[in-house]
Amino acid sequence: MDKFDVFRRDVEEISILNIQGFLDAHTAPDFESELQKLLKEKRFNIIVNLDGLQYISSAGLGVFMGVIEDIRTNDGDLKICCAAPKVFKVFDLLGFPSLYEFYKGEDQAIQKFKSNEKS
Amino acid sequence: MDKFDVFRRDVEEISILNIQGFLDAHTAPDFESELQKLLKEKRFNIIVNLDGLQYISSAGLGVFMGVIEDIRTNDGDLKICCAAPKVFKVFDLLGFPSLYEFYKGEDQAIQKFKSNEKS
Amino acid sequence: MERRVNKMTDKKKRGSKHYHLKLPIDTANLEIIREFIARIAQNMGFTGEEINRIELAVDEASTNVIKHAYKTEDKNSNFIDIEVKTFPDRLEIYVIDRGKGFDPAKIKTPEMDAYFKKMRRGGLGLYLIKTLMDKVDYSIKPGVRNKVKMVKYIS
Amino acid sequence: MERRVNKMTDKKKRGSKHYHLKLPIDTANLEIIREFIARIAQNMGFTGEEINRIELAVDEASTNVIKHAYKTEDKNSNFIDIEVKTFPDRLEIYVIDRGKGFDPAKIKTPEMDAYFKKMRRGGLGLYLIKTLMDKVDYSIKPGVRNKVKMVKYIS
Ligand SMILES: Nc1ncnc2c1ncn2[C@@H]1O[C@H](COP(=O)(O)OP(=O)(O)O)[C@@H](O)[C@H]1O
Ligand SMILES: Nc1ncnc2c1ncn2[C@@H]1O[C@H](COP(=O)(O)OP(=O)(O)O)[C@@H](O)[C@H]1O
Repeated sequence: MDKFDVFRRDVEEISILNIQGFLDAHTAPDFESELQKLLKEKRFNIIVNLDGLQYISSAGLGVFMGVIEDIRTNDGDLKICCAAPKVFKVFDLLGFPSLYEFYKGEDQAIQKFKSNEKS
Repeated sequence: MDKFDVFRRDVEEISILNIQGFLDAHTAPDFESELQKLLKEKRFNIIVNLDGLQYISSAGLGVFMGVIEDIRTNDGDLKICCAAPKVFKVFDLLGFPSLYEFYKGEDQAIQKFKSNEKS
Repeated sequence: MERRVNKMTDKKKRGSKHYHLKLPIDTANLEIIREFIARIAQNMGFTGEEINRIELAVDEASTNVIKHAYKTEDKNSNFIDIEVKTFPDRLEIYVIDRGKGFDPAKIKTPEMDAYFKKMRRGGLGLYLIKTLMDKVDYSIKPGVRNKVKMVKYIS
Repeated sequence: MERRVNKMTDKKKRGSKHYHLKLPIDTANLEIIREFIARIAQNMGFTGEEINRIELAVDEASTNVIKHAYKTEDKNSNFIDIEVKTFPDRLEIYVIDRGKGFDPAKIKTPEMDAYFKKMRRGGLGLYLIKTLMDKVDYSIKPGVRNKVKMVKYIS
Protein backbone atom coordinates (compact mmCIF):
# COMPACT_ATOMS: atom_id res chain seq x y z
CA MET A 1 0.00 0.00 0.00
CA ASP A 2 1.76 3.12 -1.22
CA LYS A 3 1.19 6.48 0.39
CA PHE A 4 0.75 8.21 -2.94
CA ASP A 5 0.17 7.07 -6.50
CA VAL A 6 -0.36 8.75 -9.85
CA PHE A 7 -2.12 6.94 -12.70
CA ARG A 8 -2.21 8.44 -16.17
CA ARG A 9 -4.79 7.88 -18.89
CA ASP A 10 -4.94 9.64 -22.28
CA VAL A 11 -8.34 10.28 -23.84
CA GLU A 12 -7.63 11.69 -27.31
CA GLU A 13 -6.09 15.15 -26.73
CA ILE A 14 -6.75 15.06 -23.00
CA SER A 15 -4.47 13.54 -20.35
CA ILE A 16 -6.04 12.51 -17.07
CA LEU A 17 -3.93 12.14 -13.94
CA ASN A 18 -5.62 10.17 -11.22
CA ILE A 19 -3.85 10.96 -7.95
CA GLN A 20 -4.43 8.80 -4.90
CA GLY A 21 -3.49 8.81 -1.25
CA PHE A 22 -1.66 11.59 0.56
CA LEU A 23 -0.22 14.59 -1.28
CA ASP A 24 2.20 16.37 1.05
CA ALA A 25 5.77 17.70 0.90
CA HIS A 26 7.00 14.11 0.74
CA THR A 27 4.93 13.00 -2.22
CA ALA A 28 4.54 16.31 -4.11
CA PRO A 29 7.71 15.65 -6.18
CA ASP A 30 6.11 12.47 -7.63
CA PHE A 31 3.09 14.43 -8.76
CA GLU A 32 5.24 17.25 -10.09
CA SER A 33 7.32 14.90 -12.21
CA GLU A 34 4.24 13.30 -13.80
CA LEU A 35 2.98 16.75 -14.73
CA GLN A 36 6.38 17.75 -16.11
CA LYS A 37 6.34 14.62 -18.29
CA LEU A 38 3.04 15.76 -19.81
CA LEU A 39 4.43 19.23 -20.48
CA LYS A 40 7.48 17.75 -22.20
CA GLU A 41 5.18 15.70 -24.41
CA LYS A 42 3.33 18.92 -25.21
CA ARG A 43 0.10 17.58 -23.76
CA PHE A 44 -1.48 20.69 -22.31
CA ASN A 45 -5.09 19.55 -21.85
CA ILE A 46 -4.91 18.06 -18.39
CA ILE A 47 -7.49 16.83 -15.94
CA VAL A 48 -6.39 16.00 -12.41
CA ASN A 49 -8.87 13.54 -10.92
CA LEU A 50 -8.79 13.75 -7.11
CA ASP A 51 -11.22 10.88 -6.59
CA GLY A 52 -8.76 8.84 -4.48
CA LEU A 53 -6.97 11.74 -2.83
CA GLN A 54 -7.32 11.65 0.94
CA TYR A 55 -5.14 14.57 1.94
CA ILE A 56 -3.47 17.63 0.47
CA SER A 57 -1.16 20.22 2.05
CA SER A 58 0.21 23.46 0.62
CA ALA A 59 3.12 21.52 -0.88
CA GLY A 60 0.55 19.81 -3.09
CA LEU A 61 -1.22 23.06 -3.92
CA GLY A 62 2.16 24.47 -4.91
CA VAL A 63 2.47 21.83 -7.64
CA PHE A 64 -0.78 23.05 -9.23
CA MET A 65 0.49 26.64 -9.05
CA GLY A 66 3.85 25.73 -10.51
CA VAL A 67 2.56 24.42 -13.84
CA ILE A 68 -0.57 26.44 -14.62
CA GLU A 69 1.18 29.38 -16.30
CA ASP A 70 3.13 27.11 -18.64
CA ILE A 71 -0.03 25.20 -19.52
CA ARG A 72 -2.14 28.28 -20.27
CA THR A 73 0.63 29.94 -22.29
CA ASN A 74 0.40 26.88 -24.52
CA ASP A 75 -3.37 27.25 -24.95
CA GLY A 76 -4.06 24.37 -22.62
CA ASP A 77 -5.73 24.11 -19.26
CA LEU A 78 -5.54 22.12 -16.05
CA LYS A 79 -8.98 21.26 -14.73
CA ILE A 80 -9.65 19.53 -11.44
CA CYS A 81 -12.38 17.03 -10.70
CA CYS A 82 -13.83 14.67 -8.17
CA ALA A 83 -12.40 16.22 -4.99
CA ALA A 84 -13.71 14.83 -1.70
CA PRO A 85 -15.21 17.59 0.51
CA LYS A 86 -12.23 17.39 2.89
CA VAL A 87 -9.77 17.96 0.05
CA PHE A 88 -11.86 20.60 -1.75
CA LYS A 89 -12.01 22.58 1.49
CA VAL A 90 -8.23 23.13 1.40
CA PHE A 91 -8.34 24.42 -2.20
CA ASP A 92 -11.31 26.57 -1.29
CA LEU A 93 -9.69 28.03 1.81
CA LEU A 94 -6.98 29.51 -0.44
CA GLY A 95 -9.29 30.68 -3.21
CA PHE A 96 -8.18 28.17 -5.84
CA PRO A 97 -11.67 27.96 -7.40
CA SER A 98 -11.12 31.45 -8.82
CA LEU A 99 -8.07 30.28 -10.80
CA TYR A 100 -8.90 26.65 -11.61
CA GLU A 101 -12.06 25.03 -12.92
CA PHE A 102 -13.39 22.40 -10.51
CA TYR A 103 -15.86 19.73 -11.62
CA LYS A 104 -17.84 17.17 -9.67
CA GLY A 105 -17.25 14.46 -12.26
CA GLU A 106 -14.52 13.62 -14.74
CA ASP A 107 -17.00 13.51 -17.66
CA GLN A 108 -17.96 17.13 -17.17
CA ALA A 109 -14.30 18.17 -17.27
CA ILE A 110 -13.78 16.15 -20.45
CA GLN A 111 -16.88 17.68 -22.05
CA LYS A 112 -15.59 21.16 -21.23
CA PHE A 113 -12.33 20.47 -23.06
CA LYS A 114 -14.21 19.01 -26.06
CA SER A 115 -16.68 21.87 -26.37
CA ASN A 116 -13.77 24.34 -26.35
CA GLU A 117 -12.02 22.45 -29.13
CA LYS A 118 -15.02 22.79 -31.40
CA SER A 119 -15.55 26.51 -30.83
CA MET B 1 -15.89 6.22 14.82
CA ASP B 2 -15.21 4.43 18.06
CA LYS B 3 -12.03 2.49 18.69
CA PHE B 4 -13.87 -0.48 20.07
CA ASP B 5 -17.48 -1.62 20.11
CA VAL B 6 -19.39 -4.62 21.43
CA PHE B 7 -22.74 -5.61 19.96
CA ARG B 8 -24.84 -8.31 21.60
CA ARG B 9 -27.44 -10.56 19.98
CA ASP B 10 -29.31 -13.43 21.66
CA VAL B 11 -30.26 -16.45 19.57
CA GLU B 12 -32.40 -18.64 21.83
CA GLU B 13 -30.05 -19.95 24.53
CA ILE B 14 -26.97 -18.55 22.84
CA SER B 15 -25.57 -15.03 23.27
CA ILE B 16 -23.37 -13.66 20.52
CA LEU B 17 -20.96 -10.80 21.20
CA ASN B 18 -19.73 -9.10 18.08
CA ILE B 19 -16.57 -7.19 18.96
CA GLN B 20 -15.18 -4.59 16.60
CA GLY B 21 -12.11 -2.43 16.31
CA PHE B 22 -9.10 -2.54 18.60
CA LEU B 23 -9.02 -4.71 21.72
CA ASP B 24 -6.10 -3.59 23.89
CA ALA B 25 -5.51 -2.65 27.53
CA HIS B 26 -7.59 0.48 26.96
CA THR B 27 -10.68 -1.23 25.59
CA ALA B 28 -10.47 -4.63 27.34
CA PRO B 29 -12.58 -3.39 30.31
CA ASP B 30 -15.51 -2.68 27.93
CA PHE B 31 -15.38 -6.23 26.61
CA GLU B 32 -14.97 -7.66 30.10
CA SER B 33 -18.03 -5.84 31.40
CA GLU B 34 -20.23 -7.12 28.53
CA LEU B 35 -19.13 -10.66 29.34
CA GLN B 36 -19.77 -10.14 33.05
CA LYS B 37 -23.30 -8.95 32.22
CA LEU B 38 -23.94 -12.26 30.44
CA LEU B 39 -22.62 -14.24 33.39
CA LYS B 40 -24.87 -12.31 35.76
CA GLU B 41 -27.84 -13.15 33.53
CA LYS B 42 -26.74 -16.78 33.70
CA ARG B 43 -26.24 -16.93 29.96
CA PHE B 44 -23.34 -19.31 29.64
CA ASN B 45 -23.56 -20.25 25.95
CA ILE B 46 -21.47 -17.54 24.41
CA ILE B 47 -20.06 -16.95 20.95
CA VAL B 48 -17.56 -14.15 20.46
CA ASN B 49 -17.64 -13.09 16.82
CA LEU B 50 -14.32 -11.45 15.86
CA ASP B 51 -15.43 -10.52 12.35
CA GLY B 52 -14.80 -6.80 12.84
CA LEU B 53 -11.85 -7.10 15.21
CA GLN B 54 -8.73 -5.49 13.77
CA TYR B 55 -6.31 -5.91 16.64
CA ILE B 56 -5.87 -7.82 19.86
CA SER B 57 -3.15 -7.68 22.53
CA SER B 58 -2.60 -9.85 25.59
CA ALA B 59 -4.90 -7.59 27.58
CA GLY B 60 -7.69 -8.79 25.29
CA LEU B 61 -6.61 -12.42 25.54
CA GLY B 62 -6.70 -12.03 29.31
CA VAL B 63 -10.42 -11.26 29.16
CA PHE B 64 -11.07 -14.61 27.47
CA MET B 65 -8.98 -16.36 30.11
CA GLY B 66 -10.71 -14.56 32.95
CA VAL B 67 -14.21 -15.86 32.24
CA ILE B 68 -13.74 -19.35 30.79
CA GLU B 69 -13.56 -21.22 34.10
CA ASP B 70 -16.77 -19.64 35.38
CA ILE B 71 -18.54 -20.42 32.10
CA ARG B 72 -17.49 -24.06 31.95
CA THR B 73 -18.29 -24.66 35.63
CA ASN B 74 -21.83 -23.65 34.69
CA ASP B 75 -21.98 -26.15 31.82
CA GLY B 76 -21.58 -23.44 29.24
CA ASP B 77 -18.89 -22.62 26.74
CA LEU B 78 -17.29 -19.65 25.05
CA LYS B 79 -16.63 -20.33 21.38
CA ILE B 80 -14.82 -17.96 19.06
CA CYS B 81 -15.56 -17.36 15.41
CA CYS B 82 -14.69 -15.34 12.35
CA ALA B 83 -11.21 -14.17 13.35
CA ALA B 84 -9.19 -12.43 10.63
CA PRO B 85 -5.83 -14.15 10.01
CA LYS B 86 -3.94 -11.31 11.70
CA VAL B 87 -6.03 -11.67 14.86
CA PHE B 88 -6.09 -15.48 14.85
CA LYS B 89 -2.29 -15.48 14.70
CA VAL B 90 -2.09 -13.86 18.13
CA PHE B 91 -4.41 -16.46 19.68
CA ASP B 92 -2.47 -19.18 17.91
CA LEU B 93 0.93 -17.90 19.04
CA LEU B 94 -0.15 -18.50 22.62
CA GLY B 95 -1.84 -21.86 22.04
CA PHE B 96 -5.41 -20.69 22.60
CA PRO B 97 -6.83 -23.15 20.03
CA SER B 98 -6.12 -25.96 22.53
CA LEU B 99 -8.43 -24.38 25.13
CA TYR B 100 -11.07 -22.65 23.00
CA GLU B 101 -13.06 -23.82 19.98
CA PHE B 102 -12.45 -21.61 16.97
CA TYR B 103 -14.85 -21.57 13.99
CA LYS B 104 -14.58 -19.97 10.58
CA GLY B 105 -18.23 -18.94 10.59
CA GLU B 106 -20.79 -17.99 13.22
CA ASP B 107 -23.29 -20.59 11.95
CA GLN B 108 -20.90 -23.42 12.67
CA ALA B 109 -20.43 -22.22 16.24
CA ILE B 110 -24.21 -21.97 16.69
CA GLN B 111 -24.71 -25.47 15.25
CA LYS B 112 -22.14 -26.84 17.69
CA PHE B 113 -24.04 -25.41 20.65
CA LYS B 114 -27.36 -26.79 19.28
CA SER B 115 -26.05 -30.28 18.64
CA ASN B 116 -24.70 -30.42 22.19
CA GLU B 117 -28.08 -29.40 23.62
CA LYS B 118 -29.78 -32.32 21.92
CA SER B 119 -27.26 -34.93 23.00
CA MET C 1 -22.28 13.38 24.01
CA GLU C 2 -22.37 11.95 27.49
CA ARG C 3 -19.15 10.15 26.72
CA ARG C 4 -17.41 13.35 25.75
CA VAL C 5 -18.55 15.16 28.87
CA ASN C 6 -17.15 12.37 30.98
CA LYS C 7 -13.79 12.56 29.28
CA MET C 8 -13.64 16.29 29.91
CA THR C 9 -14.36 16.02 33.60
CA ASP C 10 -11.74 13.36 33.79
CA LYS C 11 -9.17 15.66 32.17
CA LYS C 12 -10.03 18.60 34.36
CA LYS C 13 -9.26 16.54 37.42
CA ARG C 14 -5.91 15.57 36.08
CA GLY C 15 -4.94 19.03 34.74
CA SER C 16 -2.90 19.43 31.58
CA LYS C 17 -1.17 16.53 29.82
CA HIS C 18 2.14 16.72 27.98
CA TYR C 19 3.17 14.86 24.84
CA HIS C 20 6.43 15.02 22.93
CA LEU C 21 7.49 13.70 19.54
CA LYS C 22 11.05 14.07 18.22
CA LEU C 23 11.92 12.98 14.68
CA PRO C 24 14.66 13.19 12.06
CA ILE C 25 14.39 16.05 9.54
CA ASP C 26 12.71 14.13 6.73
CA THR C 27 9.47 14.65 4.83
CA ALA C 28 8.85 10.89 5.19
CA ASN C 29 8.03 11.65 8.82
CA LEU C 30 5.18 14.08 8.11
CA GLU C 31 2.73 11.19 8.18
CA ILE C 32 3.87 10.20 11.70
CA ILE C 33 3.39 13.77 12.84
CA ARG C 34 -0.12 14.00 11.35
CA GLU C 35 -1.23 10.72 12.91
CA PHE C 36 0.23 11.70 16.28
CA ILE C 37 -1.61 15.00 16.49
CA ALA C 38 -4.83 13.64 14.97
CA ARG C 39 -5.01 10.92 17.60
CA ILE C 40 -4.44 13.32 20.49
CA ALA C 41 -7.11 15.66 19.11
CA GLN C 42 -9.49 12.74 18.64
CA ASN C 43 -9.00 11.59 22.22
CA MET C 44 -9.82 15.12 23.37
CA GLY C 45 -13.16 15.01 21.56
CA PHE C 46 -12.48 17.36 18.61
CA THR C 47 -14.75 16.77 15.60
CA GLY C 48 -13.47 15.19 12.38
CA GLU C 49 -13.52 18.56 10.65
CA GLU C 50 -11.53 20.19 13.46
CA ILE C 51 -9.04 17.32 13.45
CA ASN C 52 -8.48 17.84 9.71
CA ARG C 53 -7.63 21.49 10.33
CA ILE C 54 -5.27 20.78 13.21
CA GLU C 55 -3.53 18.05 11.22
CA LEU C 56 -2.99 20.36 8.25
CA ALA C 57 -1.68 23.25 10.39
CA VAL C 58 0.84 21.00 12.12
CA ASP C 59 1.88 19.50 8.77
CA GLU C 60 2.52 23.02 7.42
CA ALA C 61 4.61 24.09 10.42
CA SER C 62 6.55 20.83 10.30
CA THR C 63 7.10 21.03 6.55
CA ASN C 64 8.59 24.48 7.11
CA VAL C 65 11.06 23.11 9.65
CA ILE C 66 12.03 20.28 7.31
CA LYS C 67 12.36 22.56 4.28
CA HIS C 68 13.69 25.81 5.70
CA ALA C 69 15.24 25.51 9.18
CA TYR C 70 18.52 23.75 8.37
CA LYS C 71 21.12 23.69 5.63
CA THR C 72 21.08 20.38 3.76
CA GLU C 73 24.36 19.26 5.30
CA ASP C 74 23.01 19.92 8.81
CA LYS C 75 19.73 18.06 8.38
CA ASN C 76 21.10 14.66 9.41
CA SER C 77 22.31 15.89 12.79
CA ASN C 78 19.13 17.75 13.65
CA PHE C 79 15.57 17.01 14.72
CA ILE C 80 12.08 18.35 14.61
CA ASP C 81 10.27 18.55 17.96
CA ILE C 82 6.53 18.57 18.39
CA GLU C 83 5.39 19.36 21.92
CA VAL C 84 1.73 19.12 22.81
CA LYS C 85 -0.18 20.22 25.89
CA THR C 86 -3.82 19.30 26.31
CA PHE C 87 -6.09 21.29 28.60
CA PRO C 88 -9.78 20.84 29.40
CA ASP C 89 -10.67 23.67 27.00
CA ARG C 90 -7.86 23.63 24.41
CA LEU C 91 -5.01 21.97 22.58
CA GLU C 92 -1.62 23.71 22.45
CA ILE C 93 0.93 22.56 19.89
CA TYR C 94 4.54 23.71 19.67
CA VAL C 95 6.60 22.96 16.56
CA ILE C 96 10.23 23.57 17.42
CA ASP C 97 13.58 23.70 15.62
CA ARG C 98 17.08 24.99 16.38
CA GLY C 99 17.69 26.19 12.86
CA LYS C 100 18.31 29.52 11.20
CA GLY C 101 15.00 31.07 12.23
CA PHE C 102 13.02 33.74 10.38
CA ASP C 103 11.19 36.97 11.02
CA PRO C 104 7.47 36.23 10.93
CA ALA C 105 6.72 39.97 10.73
CA LYS C 106 8.59 40.16 7.43
CA ILE C 107 6.69 37.26 5.87
CA LYS C 108 3.79 38.85 4.06
CA THR C 109 0.36 37.28 4.13
CA PRO C 110 -0.28 36.50 0.49
CA GLU C 111 -3.01 38.60 -1.13
CA MET C 112 -4.61 35.65 -2.89
CA ASP C 113 -5.78 37.62 -5.95
CA ALA C 114 -2.33 39.03 -6.60
CA TYR C 115 -0.84 35.70 -5.64
CA PHE C 116 -2.82 33.97 -8.35
CA LYS C 117 -1.99 36.66 -10.88
CA LYS C 118 1.70 36.12 -10.33
CA MET C 119 1.14 32.37 -10.17
CA ARG C 120 3.90 31.99 -7.63
CA ARG C 121 4.27 28.71 -5.87
CA GLY C 122 4.87 28.38 -2.15
CA GLY C 123 4.30 30.94 0.57
CA LEU C 124 0.95 29.46 1.57
CA GLY C 125 1.99 27.55 4.70
CA LEU C 126 2.08 30.30 7.32
CA TYR C 127 -1.12 31.77 5.88
CA LEU C 128 -2.87 28.41 6.18
CA ILE C 129 -1.68 27.93 9.75
CA LYS C 130 -3.15 31.30 10.73
CA THR C 131 -6.43 30.49 9.01
CA LEU C 132 -6.75 27.01 10.47
CA MET C 133 -5.88 27.59 14.12
CA ASP C 134 -7.44 29.83 16.77
CA LYS C 135 -4.17 31.38 17.92
CA VAL C 136 -0.65 31.38 16.51
CA ASP C 137 2.51 32.75 18.12
CA TYR C 138 6.14 32.72 17.04
CA SER C 139 9.15 32.80 19.28
CA ILE C 140 12.38 32.95 17.28
CA LYS C 141 15.90 32.49 18.66
CA PRO C 142 17.99 31.53 15.62
CA GLY C 143 20.26 28.53 16.24
CA VAL C 144 18.77 28.03 19.70
CA ARG C 145 15.02 27.53 19.65
CA ASN C 146 12.49 28.63 17.07
CA LYS C 147 8.98 27.87 18.11
CA VAL C 148 5.59 28.08 16.42
CA LYS C 149 2.81 27.89 19.00
CA MET C 150 -0.64 26.95 17.73
CA VAL C 151 -3.78 26.81 19.85
CA LYS C 152 -7.17 25.26 19.09
CA TYR C 153 -10.09 25.59 21.49
CA ILE C 154 -12.71 22.92 22.00
CA SER C 155 -15.92 24.38 20.65
CA MET D 1 11.55 -4.51 -4.68
CA GLU D 2 13.72 -1.99 -6.46
CA ARG D 3 12.13 0.71 -4.40
CA ARG D 4 13.02 -1.00 -1.15
CA VAL D 5 16.63 -1.55 -2.17
CA ASN D 6 16.92 2.13 -2.97
CA LYS D 7 15.59 3.11 0.42
CA MET D 8 18.12 0.86 2.12
CA THR D 9 21.11 2.32 0.28
CA ASP D 10 19.80 5.72 1.15
CA LYS D 11 19.70 4.83 4.84
CA LYS D 12 23.12 3.27 4.90
CA LYS D 13 24.59 6.49 3.63
CA ARG D 14 22.93 8.46 6.37
CA GLY D 15 23.65 6.02 9.22
CA SER D 16 21.19 5.42 12.03
CA LYS D 17 18.14 7.60 12.66
CA HIS D 18 16.67 8.44 16.06
CA TYR D 19 13.03 8.87 16.99
CA HIS D 20 11.51 9.67 20.36
CA LEU D 21 7.96 9.64 21.66
CA LYS D 22 7.03 10.70 25.20
CA LEU D 23 3.48 10.32 26.47
CA PRO D 24 1.38 10.46 29.64
CA ILE D 25 0.82 7.17 31.46
CA ASP D 26 -2.57 6.31 30.00
CA THR D 27 -3.87 3.31 28.08
CA ALA D 28 -5.63 5.78 25.74
CA ASN D 29 -2.15 6.45 24.31
CA LEU D 30 -1.43 2.87 23.24
CA GLU D 31 -2.93 3.60 19.86
CA ILE D 32 -0.54 6.53 19.32
CA ILE D 33 2.38 4.27 20.22
CA ARG D 34 1.27 1.53 17.81
CA GLU D 35 0.79 3.94 14.92
CA PHE D 36 4.14 5.59 15.60
CA ILE D 37 6.13 2.36 15.52
CA ALA D 38 4.12 0.86 12.64
CA ARG D 39 4.83 3.89 10.47
CA ILE D 40 8.56 3.83 11.19
CA ALA D 41 8.70 0.10 10.43
CA GLN D 42 6.71 0.64 7.24
CA ASN D 43 9.08 3.37 6.06
CA MET D 44 11.99 0.95 6.65
CA GLY D 45 10.41 -1.62 4.34
CA PHE D 46 9.22 -4.25 6.86
CA THR D 47 6.37 -6.44 5.56
CA GLY D 48 2.82 -6.10 6.85
CA GLU D 49 3.20 -9.29 8.86
CA GLU D 50 6.44 -8.06 10.46
CA ILE D 51 4.86 -4.70 11.23
CA ASN D 52 2.00 -6.47 13.06
CA ARG D 53 4.50 -8.29 15.25
CA ILE D 54 6.53 -5.19 16.06
CA GLU D 55 3.37 -3.25 16.85
CA LEU D 56 2.14 -5.92 19.26
CA ALA D 57 5.50 -6.26 21.03
CA VAL D 58 5.71 -2.51 21.59
CA ASP D 59 2.09 -2.43 22.78
CA GLU D 60 2.87 -5.17 25.32
CA ALA D 61 5.95 -3.42 26.68
CA SER D 62 4.08 -0.11 26.85
CA THR D 63 1.04 -1.68 28.51
CA ASN D 64 3.38 -3.03 31.18
CA VAL D 65 4.76 0.42 31.88
CA ILE D 66 1.25 1.87 32.08
CA LYS D 67 -0.04 -0.94 34.30
CA HIS D 68 2.92 -1.84 36.49
CA ALA D 69 5.66 0.79 36.63
CA TYR D 70 4.01 3.45 38.80
CA LYS D 71 1.69 3.65 41.76
CA THR D 72 -1.70 5.10 40.77
CA GLU D 73 -1.01 8.38 42.54
CA ASP D 74 2.30 8.79 40.68
CA LYS D 75 0.94 8.12 37.20
CA ASN D 76 -0.05 11.72 36.50
CA SER D 77 3.44 13.07 37.09
CA ASN D 78 5.21 10.41 35.01
CA PHE D 79 5.69 9.49 31.36
CA ILE D 80 6.33 6.60 29.08
CA ASP D 81 9.26 7.01 26.68
CA ILE D 82 9.63 5.16 23.41
CA GLU D 83 13.03 5.60 21.77
CA VAL D 84 13.65 4.18 18.34
CA LYS D 85 16.83 3.77 16.33
CA THR D 86 16.69 2.62 12.74
CA PHE D 87 19.72 1.03 11.07
CA PRO D 88 20.14 -0.31 7.55
CA ASP D 89 19.68 -3.87 8.81
CA ARG D 90 17.48 -3.47 11.89
CA LEU D 91 15.05 -1.61 14.05
CA GLU D 92 15.87 -1.04 17.75
CA ILE D 93 13.08 -0.02 20.11
CA TYR D 94 13.50 1.05 23.73
CA VAL D 95 10.49 1.27 26.04
CA ILE D 96 11.53 3.22 29.10
CA ASP D 97 10.09 4.12 32.50
CA ARG D 98 11.43 5.47 35.81
CA GLY D 99 9.12 3.33 37.92
CA LYS D 100 9.54 0.58 40.44
CA GLY D 101 11.25 -1.86 38.08
CA PHE D 102 11.16 -5.65 38.18
CA ASP D 103 13.46 -8.63 37.93
CA PRO D 104 13.00 -10.18 34.51
CA ALA D 105 14.86 -13.31 35.65
CA LYS D 106 12.20 -13.93 38.26
CA ILE D 107 9.31 -13.63 35.82
CA LYS D 108 8.67 -17.16 34.63
CA THR D 109 7.87 -17.88 31.03
CA PRO D 110 4.39 -19.34 31.18
CA GLU D 111 4.20 -23.04 30.32
CA MET D 112 1.13 -22.66 28.15
CA ASP D 113 -0.37 -26.09 29.00
CA ALA D 114 -0.15 -25.49 32.71
CA TYR D 115 -1.16 -21.91 32.16
CA PHE D 116 -4.37 -23.00 30.50
CA LYS D 117 -5.02 -25.60 33.18
CA LYS D 118 -4.84 -22.93 35.85
CA MET D 119 -6.78 -20.55 33.62
CA ARG D 120 -4.87 -17.59 35.00
CA ARG D 121 -5.19 -14.30 33.31
CA GLY D 122 -2.25 -12.05 32.55
CA GLY D 123 1.40 -12.91 32.46
CA LEU D 124 1.47 -13.23 28.68
CA GLY D 125 3.05 -9.91 27.76
CA LEU D 126 6.76 -10.58 28.32
CA TYR D 127 6.36 -14.00 26.73
CA LEU D 128 4.77 -12.46 23.63
CA ILE D 129 7.51 -9.85 23.37
CA LYS D 130 10.17 -12.57 23.39
CA THR D 131 8.29 -14.57 20.78
CA LEU D 132 7.62 -11.64 18.49
CA MET D 133 11.00 -9.91 18.40
CA ASP D 134 14.45 -11.12 17.34
CA LYS D 135 16.25 -9.90 20.44
CA VAL D 136 15.05 -8.62 23.82
CA ASP D 137 17.15 -7.14 26.62
CA TYR D 138 16.20 -5.64 29.97
CA SER D 139 18.11 -3.03 31.87
CA ILE D 140 16.53 -2.30 35.25
CA LYS D 141 17.42 0.58 37.57
CA PRO D 142 14.35 1.01 39.79
CA GLY D 143 13.23 4.62 40.13
CA VAL D 144 15.86 5.75 37.65
CA ARG D 145 15.54 4.06 34.28
CA ASN D 146 13.98 0.71 33.43
CA LYS D 147 14.46 -0.19 29.82
CA VAL D 148 13.15 -2.94 27.56
CA LYS D 149 15.23 -3.14 24.39
CA MET D 150 13.66 -4.94 21.43
CA VAL D 151 15.36 -5.59 18.12
CA LYS D 152 13.90 -6.68 14.79
CA TYR D 153 16.11 -7.41 11.79
CA ILE D 154 15.09 -6.73 8.22
CA SER D 155 14.76 -10.13 6.58
N1 LIG E 1 10.88 26.90 10.76
C1 LIG E 1 11.34 27.79 9.86
N2 LIG E 1 12.66 28.02 9.76
C2 LIG E 1 13.13 28.93 8.87
N3 LIG E 1 12.35 29.63 8.03
C3 LIG E 1 11.02 29.43 8.08
C4 LIG E 1 10.45 28.51 8.98
N4 LIG E 1 9.10 28.54 8.82
C5 LIG E 1 8.87 29.44 7.84
N5 LIG E 1 10.01 29.99 7.40
C6 LIG E 1 10.14 31.05 6.36
O1 LIG E 1 8.85 31.56 6.06
C7 LIG E 1 8.60 31.50 4.65
C8 LIG E 1 7.12 31.32 4.37
O2 LIG E 1 6.72 30.00 4.76
P1 LIG E 1 5.40 29.38 4.14
O3 LIG E 1 4.31 30.40 4.23
O4 LIG E 1 5.13 28.09 4.82
O5 LIG E 1 5.70 29.14 2.59
P2 LIG E 1 6.80 28.25 1.89
O6 LIG E 1 7.29 27.24 2.87
O7 LIG E 1 6.08 27.63 0.76
O8 LIG E 1 7.87 29.20 1.43
C9 LIG E 1 9.47 30.37 4.16
O9 LIG E 1 9.77 30.49 2.78
C10 LIG E 1 10.71 30.53 5.05
O10 LIG E 1 11.58 31.49 4.55
N1 LIG F 1 7.78 -1.83 33.12
C1 LIG F 1 7.51 -2.62 34.19
N2 LIG F 1 7.56 -2.11 35.46
C2 LIG F 1 7.29 -2.89 36.54
N3 LIG F 1 6.97 -4.20 36.43
C3 LIG F 1 6.90 -4.77 35.21
C4 LIG F 1 7.16 -4.02 34.04
N4 LIG F 1 7.04 -4.86 32.98
C5 LIG F 1 6.71 -6.06 33.47
N5 LIG F 1 6.63 -6.04 34.81
C6 LIG F 1 6.33 -7.16 35.71
O1 LIG F 1 6.37 -8.35 34.96
C7 LIG F 1 5.15 -9.08 35.13
C8 LIG F 1 4.82 -9.88 33.89
O2 LIG F 1 4.44 -9.03 32.84
P1 LIG F 1 3.58 -9.57 31.63
O3 LIG F 1 4.21 -10.84 31.14
O4 LIG F 1 3.46 -8.50 30.62
O5 LIG F 1 2.16 -9.95 32.21
P2 LIG F 1 1.05 -9.04 32.94
O6 LIG F 1 1.33 -7.62 32.59
O7 LIG F 1 -0.23 -9.51 32.37
O8 LIG F 1 1.20 -9.33 34.40
C9 LIG F 1 4.12 -8.05 35.50
O9 LIG F 1 3.04 -8.59 36.21
C10 LIG F 1 4.95 -7.07 36.33
O10 LIG F 1 5.05 -7.53 37.65
